[in-house]
Amino acid sequence: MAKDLKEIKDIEEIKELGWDELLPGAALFSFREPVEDVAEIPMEERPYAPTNSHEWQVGDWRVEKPVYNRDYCIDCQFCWVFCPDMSILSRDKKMIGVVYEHCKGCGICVEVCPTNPKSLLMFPEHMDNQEALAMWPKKEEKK
Amino acid sequence: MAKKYELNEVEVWDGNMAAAHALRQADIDIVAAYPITPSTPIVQNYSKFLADGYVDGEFIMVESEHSAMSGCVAASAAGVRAATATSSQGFALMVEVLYQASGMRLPIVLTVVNRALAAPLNVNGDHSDMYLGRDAGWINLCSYNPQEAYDLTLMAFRIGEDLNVRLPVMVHQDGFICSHTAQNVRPLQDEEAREFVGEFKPVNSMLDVANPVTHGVQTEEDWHFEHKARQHNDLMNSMKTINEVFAEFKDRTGREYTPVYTYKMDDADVAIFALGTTVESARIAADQMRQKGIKAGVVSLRVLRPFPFKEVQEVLSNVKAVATLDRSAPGGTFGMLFNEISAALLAGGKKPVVLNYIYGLGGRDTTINMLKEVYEDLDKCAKAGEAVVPLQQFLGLRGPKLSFY
Amino acid sequence: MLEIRWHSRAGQGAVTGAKGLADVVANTGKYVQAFAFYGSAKRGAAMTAYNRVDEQPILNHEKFMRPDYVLVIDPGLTYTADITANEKENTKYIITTHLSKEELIKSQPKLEGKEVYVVDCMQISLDTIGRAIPNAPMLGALMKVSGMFDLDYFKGAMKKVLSKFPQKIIDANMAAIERAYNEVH
Amino acid sequence: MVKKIKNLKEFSLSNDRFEGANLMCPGCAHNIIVREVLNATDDPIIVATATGCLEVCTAVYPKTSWDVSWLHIGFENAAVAAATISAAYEVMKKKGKLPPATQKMVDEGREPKIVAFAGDGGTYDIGFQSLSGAFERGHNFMYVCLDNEVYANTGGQRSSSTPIGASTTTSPAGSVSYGEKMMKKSMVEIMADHGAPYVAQVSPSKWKDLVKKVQKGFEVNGPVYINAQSACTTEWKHAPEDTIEVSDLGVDSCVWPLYEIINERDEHGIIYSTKLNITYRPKKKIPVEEYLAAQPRFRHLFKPENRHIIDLWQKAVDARWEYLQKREEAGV
Repeated sequence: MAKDLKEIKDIEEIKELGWDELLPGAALFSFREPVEDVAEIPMEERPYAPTNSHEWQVGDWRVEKPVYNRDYCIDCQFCWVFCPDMSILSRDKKMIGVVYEHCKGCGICVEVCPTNPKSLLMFPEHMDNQEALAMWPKKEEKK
Repeated sequence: MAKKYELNEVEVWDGNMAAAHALRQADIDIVAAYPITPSTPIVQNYSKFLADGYVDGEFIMVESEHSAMSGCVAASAAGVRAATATSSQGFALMVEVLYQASGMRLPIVLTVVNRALAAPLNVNGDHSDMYLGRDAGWINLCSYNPQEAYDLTLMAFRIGEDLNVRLPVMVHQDGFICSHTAQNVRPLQDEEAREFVGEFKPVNSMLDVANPVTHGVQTEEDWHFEHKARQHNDLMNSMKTINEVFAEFKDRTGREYTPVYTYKMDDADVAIFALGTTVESARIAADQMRQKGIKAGVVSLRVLRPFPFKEVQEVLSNVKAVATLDRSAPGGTFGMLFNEISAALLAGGKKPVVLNYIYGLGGRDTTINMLKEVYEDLDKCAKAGEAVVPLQQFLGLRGPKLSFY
Repeated sequence: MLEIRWHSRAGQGAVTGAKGLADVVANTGKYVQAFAFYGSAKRGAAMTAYNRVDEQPILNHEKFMRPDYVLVIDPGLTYTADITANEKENTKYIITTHLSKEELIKSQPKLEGKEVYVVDCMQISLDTIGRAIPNAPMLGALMKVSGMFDLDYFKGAMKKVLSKFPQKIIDANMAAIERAYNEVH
Repeated sequence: MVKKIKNLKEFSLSNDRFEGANLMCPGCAHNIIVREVLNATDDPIIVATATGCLEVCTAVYPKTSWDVSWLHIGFENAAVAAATISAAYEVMKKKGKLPPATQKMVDEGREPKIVAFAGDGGTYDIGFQSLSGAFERGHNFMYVCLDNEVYANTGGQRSSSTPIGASTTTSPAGSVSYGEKMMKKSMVEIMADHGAPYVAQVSPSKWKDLVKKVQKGFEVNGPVYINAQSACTTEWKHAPEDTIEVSDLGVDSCVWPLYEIINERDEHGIIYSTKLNITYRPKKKIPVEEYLAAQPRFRHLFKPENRHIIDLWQKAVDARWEYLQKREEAGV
């Protein structure tokens, strides 16, 4: 009998499905249940199906990670709009943080950050965020 | 709502007109097509039905057969009924997308008017296109005359769209010999046909915005095999549904279809195994042989895929010699029927003499006399208990006799 | 089984004629077949069309035929096409020509000793339909020669077959059928 | 229904319908473009995608990165796929057989937007026939070409979008070759000449320009072509963090001019006016050399024997910029 991929809770369980348990046609679903108006629902409230990549991780691709410093942020949203991986969490026009599960560490957010000093900087993956914040550079004087 | 098309109890339709009416009655939402001889009239007739208000939906005349089948795949994934028609080179251009259709499990109906493949270019009937697509994962139904082209096209929708099947279906008919030959056809009236085919049942429709679905995924080696296994399993098991639909159709019309077609096989010593219009011509040859005291029969596949392995074994269990007639250039081996029939027989522990005849390429006329020659060969082999003629022969060929093995 | 072979030029309506005949015959409960040989040649090329009529369902799909009737609807084909191919002892020929039967046989000696009928379908179609579409008059001539159906029945049946056409065209075809029926000899 | 997007802050209220943990390269411009396109509307969206990076990285079984219905059939048929989905939608709407949730959206004036995404290989080359056919037939859909000027998905082979002098794996620079020999194909004009009501060229770095054009495209009835510059960190060989900067260099050097072509059509589809608008004018037009220098795919052009190609580039870009300005001025 084919299993309803929407019902499977554990991603690991999907990986073990036998041929007889697959849905015909290899169709995949975005959500566990009908979502009438996706554009109205923020990601954290969506009933993602386990087959939605939102439920998976690529954070381990990173060598360096962006660290966010609220102190300097002006909520310009450049990091949000140019992030290729939907990893800048922005709600109600405010920058909240980085989704490390989905961030591949490309560094675009840092490059496009216009503040001085920048509100996002790349740090080694293994470094603790608090430690990174503690060593944040000072404002650069215009030369 | 489409107008009712007034139909006589008996119409004189060629195979193309018969298929076009079946498509019309199936109330297709999207026909995406590109015309090619000899299937062109199906597409033309259908557009005329649409122009005269006899069918709803949309006819999209695309810019190639590749796009025709792509359009059908997209429409079917969108959750609507889709169908098209093609032949030969057009079929060849579609092949890439045929695999997409079956892999995505989309119940598209494709009426194939069989024609030779170039080179040399030839617009006439042979089974090269049918053979090209036989492993594409589609259900393949074969007709021998316009009535059957009509019946099987209607049934194709029921079979492919069945929730236990959800596979695309091809309906084959011989180019010109069937497609352009007008014969008596007893159609169903529109309402009866519509009732038989039924409403399209969307599965994972892309148009349902509340349930977003991803169609046409990529699989790596960790998944591809399982999906193809699932697809094969469901295609193999579709025979159950095919038989159910055949049975229901018989109840409605009295016309009986079976996965393996037989004529006078109960006591046959020798048999011709062929596809398409030749099956009917072979009946005449068989009758004439029987007048000479040779117990001749005819066998064919109504369902080429899934291959009715057991039924083939059964029907041939008592014959002494069988000739497989392949209407497609075999390209370096025996014809497909020879290979598949021999395999079925061997697996069933039977060893009648099996001969292979390549015939009718590019529309070459297949006469009753030629078929009688085949029976003569078979009779010789049956009496000798072994092959006393070459295993592969070319039938009706000019020049020195061409044979192998 | 009754078998008919048409000799025509593409565009002269042999296929339509063969199909029209099949339609009429099918309405009487008989089984029919109508087909043609098509090449890639376009309008004007010589071609052949065929009818089979039987009391039983027609299973024979060979193109090979020993015709009971040979219908030649283009006058030139009497000389350029192999109109006597695969003939039987009693094959009947209905040939479009402006010549008398004797003149015709003289001009085409291979018709010598055969059952030949002549009718000028070309002129009849020009006079009645206004175009050189000699298929309908040939059917009228065939009815007379074969006795397959009486004229009134056949005209009635053809009206049904042509029902999708304007009245003017139906009338012209009826006139053509009737004239050929009366003129063939 | 046109979504109000006054500024970036307002735009950031969008709830993405494209998901993370897809398998695209870090810093890929494709993703940025897809986000900007999808977020330009809150109406339902249905997507068809050609074979290519975007396709192989966002729907690898058993996971999908799409929160909208999505279809991939092949490399050369994204246009016909999207076009036929559009036709299927129209048929079901006419028949009154749309799924209830979809019908509800339509009743609220929020008709689904049907979008095809394809790379330049799937657009300029192998998919061109299907694209041309779908545009000629006038289906109501938007086709977005993610133009990274190379077959990036398969290891960086040249396409007919690859610009002269680029080193690719099938037009490599070598001791006797400066790389790609042909100029880039003018896809925007070709598509405009199909009579499409709206055709535009965009860059993801100019997000507002892009979003505005996509919104315009969603509003017209008929096929819309958007040619999107898509910097490729892998094949243009720039650092992932430089994607936006490289894009800006393209725009500010006028290598990648931002403009639109509007074919105004009457109710019979007869075009009565064609207008070309340049939508972004660099304050200071920077030399092409700066754009080329930022991408190692052009590194070899800076050797003395290849400098003439840089000169040629500048000439070609200037001529084109001139041409666009003339067309704009003439209103044709």
